[in-house]
Amino acid sequence: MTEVHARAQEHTPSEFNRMIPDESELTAGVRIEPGRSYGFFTDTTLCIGCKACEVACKEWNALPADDVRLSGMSYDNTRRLSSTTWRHVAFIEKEVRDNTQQALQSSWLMMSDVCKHCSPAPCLEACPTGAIFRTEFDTVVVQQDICNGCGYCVPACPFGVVAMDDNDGKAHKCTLCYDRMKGGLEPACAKSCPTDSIQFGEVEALQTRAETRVQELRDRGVAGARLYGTPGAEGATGGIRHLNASFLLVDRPEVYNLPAAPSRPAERIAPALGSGLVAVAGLALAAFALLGRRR
Amino acid sequence: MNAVPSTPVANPTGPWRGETYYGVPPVRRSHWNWKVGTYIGLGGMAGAAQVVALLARGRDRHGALRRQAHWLGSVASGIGAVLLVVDLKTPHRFANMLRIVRPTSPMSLGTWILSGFGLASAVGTVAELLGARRLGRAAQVPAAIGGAGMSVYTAALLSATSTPLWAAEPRVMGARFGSAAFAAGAAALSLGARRRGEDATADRLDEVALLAAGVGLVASGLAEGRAVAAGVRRPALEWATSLGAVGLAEALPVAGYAAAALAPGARRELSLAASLTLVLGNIVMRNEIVRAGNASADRPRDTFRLTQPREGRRRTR
Amino acid sequence: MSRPPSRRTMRRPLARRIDDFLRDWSLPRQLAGQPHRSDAARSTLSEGLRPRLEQADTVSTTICPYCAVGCAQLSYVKDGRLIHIEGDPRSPINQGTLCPKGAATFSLVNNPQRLSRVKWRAPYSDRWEEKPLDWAMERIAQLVKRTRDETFVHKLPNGTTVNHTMAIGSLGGATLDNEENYLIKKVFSAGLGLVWVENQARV
Amino acid sequence: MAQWDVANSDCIIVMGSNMAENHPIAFRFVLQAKERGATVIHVDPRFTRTSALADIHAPIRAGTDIAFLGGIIRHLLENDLWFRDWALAYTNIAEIIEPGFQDAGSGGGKFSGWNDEKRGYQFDTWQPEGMAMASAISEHYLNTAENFSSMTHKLAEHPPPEDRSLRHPMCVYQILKRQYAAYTPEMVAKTTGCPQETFLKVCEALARNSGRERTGAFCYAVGWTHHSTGVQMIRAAALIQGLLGNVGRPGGGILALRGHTSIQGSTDIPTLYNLMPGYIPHPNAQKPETSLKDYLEHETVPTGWWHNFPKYIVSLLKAWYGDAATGQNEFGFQLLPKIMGDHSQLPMTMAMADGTIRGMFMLGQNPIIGGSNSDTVQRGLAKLEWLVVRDMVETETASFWHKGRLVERGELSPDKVATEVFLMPAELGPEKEGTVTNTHRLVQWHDKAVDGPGDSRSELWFVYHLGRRLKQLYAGSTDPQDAPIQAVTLDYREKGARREPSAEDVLREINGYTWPDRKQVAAFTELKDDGSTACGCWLYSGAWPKQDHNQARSRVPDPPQGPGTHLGWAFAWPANRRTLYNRASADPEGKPWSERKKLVWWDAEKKDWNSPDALDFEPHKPPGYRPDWSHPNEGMDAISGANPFIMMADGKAALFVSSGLKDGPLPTHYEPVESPVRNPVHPATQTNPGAKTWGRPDNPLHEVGDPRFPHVLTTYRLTEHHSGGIPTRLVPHLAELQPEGFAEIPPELASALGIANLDWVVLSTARGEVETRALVTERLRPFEIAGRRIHQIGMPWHFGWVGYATGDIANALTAVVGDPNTSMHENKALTCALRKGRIPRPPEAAE
Repeated sequence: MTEVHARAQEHTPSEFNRMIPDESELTAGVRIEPGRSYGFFTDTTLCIGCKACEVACKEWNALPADDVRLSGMSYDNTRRLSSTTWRHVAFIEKEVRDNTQQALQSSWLMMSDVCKHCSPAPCLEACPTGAIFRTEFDTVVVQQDICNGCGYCVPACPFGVVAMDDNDGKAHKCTLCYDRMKGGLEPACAKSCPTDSIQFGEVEALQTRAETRVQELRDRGVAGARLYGTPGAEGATGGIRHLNASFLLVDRPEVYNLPAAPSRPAERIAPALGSGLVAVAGLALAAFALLGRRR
Repeated sequence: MNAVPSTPVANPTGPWRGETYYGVPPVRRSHWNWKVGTYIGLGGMAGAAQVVALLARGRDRHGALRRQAHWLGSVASGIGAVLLVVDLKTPHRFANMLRIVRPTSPMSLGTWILSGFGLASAVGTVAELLGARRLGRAAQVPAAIGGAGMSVYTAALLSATSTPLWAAEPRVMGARFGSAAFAAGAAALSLGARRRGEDATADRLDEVALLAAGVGLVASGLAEGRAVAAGVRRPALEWATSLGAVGLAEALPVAGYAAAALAPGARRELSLAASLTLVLGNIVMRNEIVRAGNASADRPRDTFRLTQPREGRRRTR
Repeated sequence: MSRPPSRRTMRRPLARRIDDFLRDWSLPRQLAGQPHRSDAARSTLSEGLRPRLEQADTVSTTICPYCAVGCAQLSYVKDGRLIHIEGDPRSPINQGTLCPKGAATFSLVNNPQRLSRVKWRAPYSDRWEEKPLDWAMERIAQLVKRTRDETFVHKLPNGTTVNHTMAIGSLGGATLDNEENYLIKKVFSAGLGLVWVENQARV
Repeated sequence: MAQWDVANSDCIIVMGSNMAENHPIAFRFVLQAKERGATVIHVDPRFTRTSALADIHAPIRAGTDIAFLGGIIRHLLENDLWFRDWALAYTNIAEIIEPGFQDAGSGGGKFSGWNDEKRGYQFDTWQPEGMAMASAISEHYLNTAENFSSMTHKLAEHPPPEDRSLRHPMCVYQILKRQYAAYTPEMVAKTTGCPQETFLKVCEALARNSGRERTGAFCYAVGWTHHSTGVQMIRAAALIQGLLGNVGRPGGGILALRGHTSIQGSTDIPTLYNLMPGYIPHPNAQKPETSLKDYLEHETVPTGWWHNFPKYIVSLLKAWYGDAATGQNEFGFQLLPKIMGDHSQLPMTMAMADGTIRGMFMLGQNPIIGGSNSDTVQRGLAKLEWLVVRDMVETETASFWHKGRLVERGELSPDKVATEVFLMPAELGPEKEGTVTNTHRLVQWHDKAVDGPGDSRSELWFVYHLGRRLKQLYAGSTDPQDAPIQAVTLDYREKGARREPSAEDVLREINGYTWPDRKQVAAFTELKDDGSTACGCWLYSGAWPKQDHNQARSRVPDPPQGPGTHLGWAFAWPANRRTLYNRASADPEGKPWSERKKLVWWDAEKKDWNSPDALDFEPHKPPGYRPDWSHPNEGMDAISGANPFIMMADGKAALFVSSGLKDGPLPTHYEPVESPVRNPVHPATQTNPGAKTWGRPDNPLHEVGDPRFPHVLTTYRLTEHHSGGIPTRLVPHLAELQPEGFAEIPPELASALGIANLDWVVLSTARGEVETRALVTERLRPFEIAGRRIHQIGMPWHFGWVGYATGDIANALTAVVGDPNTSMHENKALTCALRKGRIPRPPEAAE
């Protein structure tokens, strides 16, 4: 949102007695309604690496600080997403070329990484207890009253997002602020992002906005501009139709620690079971031949 | 992480040339350890034992094999279930495993298979104890069906993840787990038969075990080879442990059975040794597969090699 | 979503646990045709989930205490306790956004490390002692008066009226409100004659 | 200019600031401008996240900003790229200066009028020919000829002489060409280390985006003010914007990005030694101002808005002393304390170290971290008799006696420190109500959400109740020296059990009201000089215009369709004007220079000015009004309808500043006090002649090119931490983002010294040594200056020993060195040494 929303005129006193209803309309221009699919589009060319998203997420979800140690990885002391870190800003320093760089994020790339809320979601498909489920907003949430810490979602995730917390024995990841969305509030990170690099909205609208934005950037000479996670782009491969949290990158996905062509693990069930049963059946036939006769 | 490799400059539009994000793994390893590895080994063996026992019904007039298979099924399921519950990070919610049937989750399917197999074996065991022969024989069919499931679902369990080593070749993984379980099942029954002096049956079981272990050996070789082709690069030490485990679980027993067949004099001792090696080796190999898989998840380049766009390399559909 | 519950071994009675299990059991819902990915899997916690801001009884507009950009914030209070601070979507400066420091204002204000008692250290002592607020105010007033009386210069030797004391100084504060700075200059300078009155404007 | 107005700029030069990292929300508007096609330029010694988002990054050696800006001025003049119509009409470019004037270029680096033993300039040769130009907050009386003030009265008789053809050798235009002749692109490259083609690209981008149809903006912060030539750096940008007509117009101007939430407020209503509220000069014992009459005589500028000065000082005295301020006792003028000279924080550090100061209040400030020469600050604190620290935790400043560098080194220990220390809990923003003034003069009220924990109280409570107790202690005194404390008024209502004084009453007093019936005045135009009005700060008049209307608490933003000046959102001083000098957005006839950059225009039928912004001009004064110079004209009568700069004595923007600045009428490049190289532009004058350097044993300075300290050191802030660090190092979610102190070291220097990423290193200067971790990065690159390869090292200065994120104190390296006009320190450019390893701990301390 670049200018103040018209509905701001309905709340002009300095102090009032309850939160602004459907505040997401003021902060993201989107009214949140169950039954529609919502997600993020992160335009890394607008990211200034300020980590407001990391802090806003931890403040809203009361996540503990962890690993207070200098990493030496440029300004990224957070290192990666974890059970207590659901937003992570990556910093990549490339050699500083001549003094006039290509516009937009040259020589120092920044990107706010988050759970991709994939469609379909490998973690959800792996979860044996139904703790991970698809919400009425088409987001993917780990229900803390069901999860028994089996940990199968952790190796299943193609992006290494969901993680087990050893303190409380459950899996945790970004919930796209499931509780906030129920109250008509924009997710905390997207609302806090100063430059609207993290944009919240309906997935289709975000995808069209992403397509126009990447084209506009290429016309302006940002050669490396590419989408990640929108239908047909890198990241939406191998059975994963699209990522509800998609990205616009200006370099190869691996530089941001993202796999170029991830695949949906559930597609490997049939081949494994199939060939396994064939092997067992074959051996069974042989065994029957050997064991069937009396002496 | 002191001397952190600085990210080599990537050409935005060019192919991937080994860039990583300061060496941070892009996927996460599972927390599984010996508990899950042992469960897979035991479950596969017990499952296959029920199948073999059913196949051997013709010669199993007194039902000794049947009783042994039922006992194996019940004990293995019991121990397996305990191992899995203890492995949970929130064990007191173990019952939630039976909260839902999720067709896309091998673990969900596996839980129901384990329950069914365990139940059938338990009914069989009780029937045997009470002498209800007809019930014991009837229980063998569901137990065998469950057993087949037990011996292969764990292949899907590992394949349906993003861990490079496990996800490299699902079909080969399936064949490897199926044959390894079958060999272990046959070997276990052979041990029982030998102990009961039923040498003829034991010989036939040895032949089944030899065949299965042979197929398993081929499958293991194929699996390791295909994993390298897919991009999994392991340091030397890890190579040693992986091949060692395969040797113990399959190569050695194959040699043992072959020697037993060729040297009638020492047949009993060689067969017992081969079967015992196979049974224990099977569990060791499963643990090694779990460990090596977790290690591959920590190597970013393994994942990135595996996830290059299709035209970059040949992959299953 | 409240703080992830710390590990609590559930020793609730068996009946309660069975009851909970059955209430959240997905199988019957699956048999009734609900998809396993969404409706069948939804738990009671998810069903009743609401954002805590809905319980706030007063929402006041505050200004971020950190830098001079002047982002407006909404402070949510329930039963006299601060429960959350977030960006104010009405402000033409930040439109609901906040930088990392602004977004952490709640953890600044609700910081367990914050002092709540006056501490006092006697000369040459090696430790703090807790003192009542009233005692400290009286003692500071006495010290100010004594130092001022001993060092006040009414007129310079050349007769110029200067009315100041060079022996007392005050630093602060660019982080303070205009009303506070106004009183500091009024009482300390115009009242007591301090000239060493400065703040972070030059730092 | 308002921050949201930056979105209307066509070219934004961020210089002397790392805006994306230290003012992220302000940078939001830079990116909005960029998306609408603006060119964003970042000129900075380091490649930062601002540079990453900019179109052009021009790397310069720390401290050489004036060389760069001087080069731009020369480029604009040589290629005639400046906005001639605007500058001729609205600036003093055509004014003719005294023939005796000599610019620094031809004077070997010094202007005419330099007086060696006084170490200062005489301003007489800088004046317009035949008269004297008084400046607004004039400190020009300190060293000028006796008849100076009488010469200023000529301003009311006739405007300064000018030659609009710009051919006269002593007109400002010709002086500018001579002064900046040396600042060729080659000299800029030689001095700053910035490649020539990058510098020329910046010049072209700025010139191309200025003029009638397009405007450019400068954004700066302490990257400019933390220098011994800081004021002149800002002056250089003002000069450029004056030449290009980028003042008072949408998207044009200079945005100062200030550090603290109300640092602008703490200079408007100042807790500063040299100012009283509303930029009224604090009476100075060294000036001939023994009476209110003398003071008014000297300080009142004959022409321009400042002519109303007496109404503001008398109203202020009335607000301070109430009934004790009457016509008979010069409204209490004699009660005011007089300053003796420079009492800023730098000399205050020395006064503490010398034991002059016996008692100190620290009201939310942490000088051990923020003050230069931190060890000397810590020694000074140990010399105090008593110290009152009011903060949220035991800060470094409160724990100096038993923690910190000197205690670790054994130089200080509790048994050796006689200071009686009070550590009192203080309330934070959301726990008290009141106003804070943001970086573009927006006075915003904040509500009190909750009470502070336990005995936490606001500074309002503390000063009010301390003042009340002292008034009681002095109640009976008949000694005349106690008259001030007896006279000062504290009649504010008390609220609640904690007896919190009403901030609303204080703001009403600041806004001003009639006396004695206390009816709020609507604007400073209603203030009188006869004692019938009282006003705490004339600039803030209008914040509380009516009895029950607190404009600072108004929360009505403009709707999306505009106009985008948001007059309903809080109060902006003066008189809610959002863009200062917005009259300049119209040409002398009152027509907008262009439709695209329209803001203010004359409506002939209505006979009044029209604008979506509050007009910063005299209402109803037609553009055609010209003063009738057949008779003297005082105050606003002397300001024509085509003089937008109503605060200046001649109503014009000052490209050439005749008085008011101690180090020259024009910006001149001087090397920082500690520099690795000689001054390439003016070899005869190495540093700013007027720079304040306290040469003392506890404040040693490095010689030029001192081999022991070969590298350039610059200090700066991080996004996740704030200034003194306490309010962020204690917040877990911020501490984990930047958990330890570090120094950024270029790879070439690091490999030369065998330093790997994250190794421990020691930085040292003559003031002290600090140990920290190395962050090896290519974003700091070496410069080829005068044939030598100069390396730059960067170190954030927030860290200390309190909180979750700790580190050594960068300010232990810096020196007490000050800008001549503002005494601002030079922590942005000094020299230092670097070595691998750690500082050896004394044996018994290393457990």
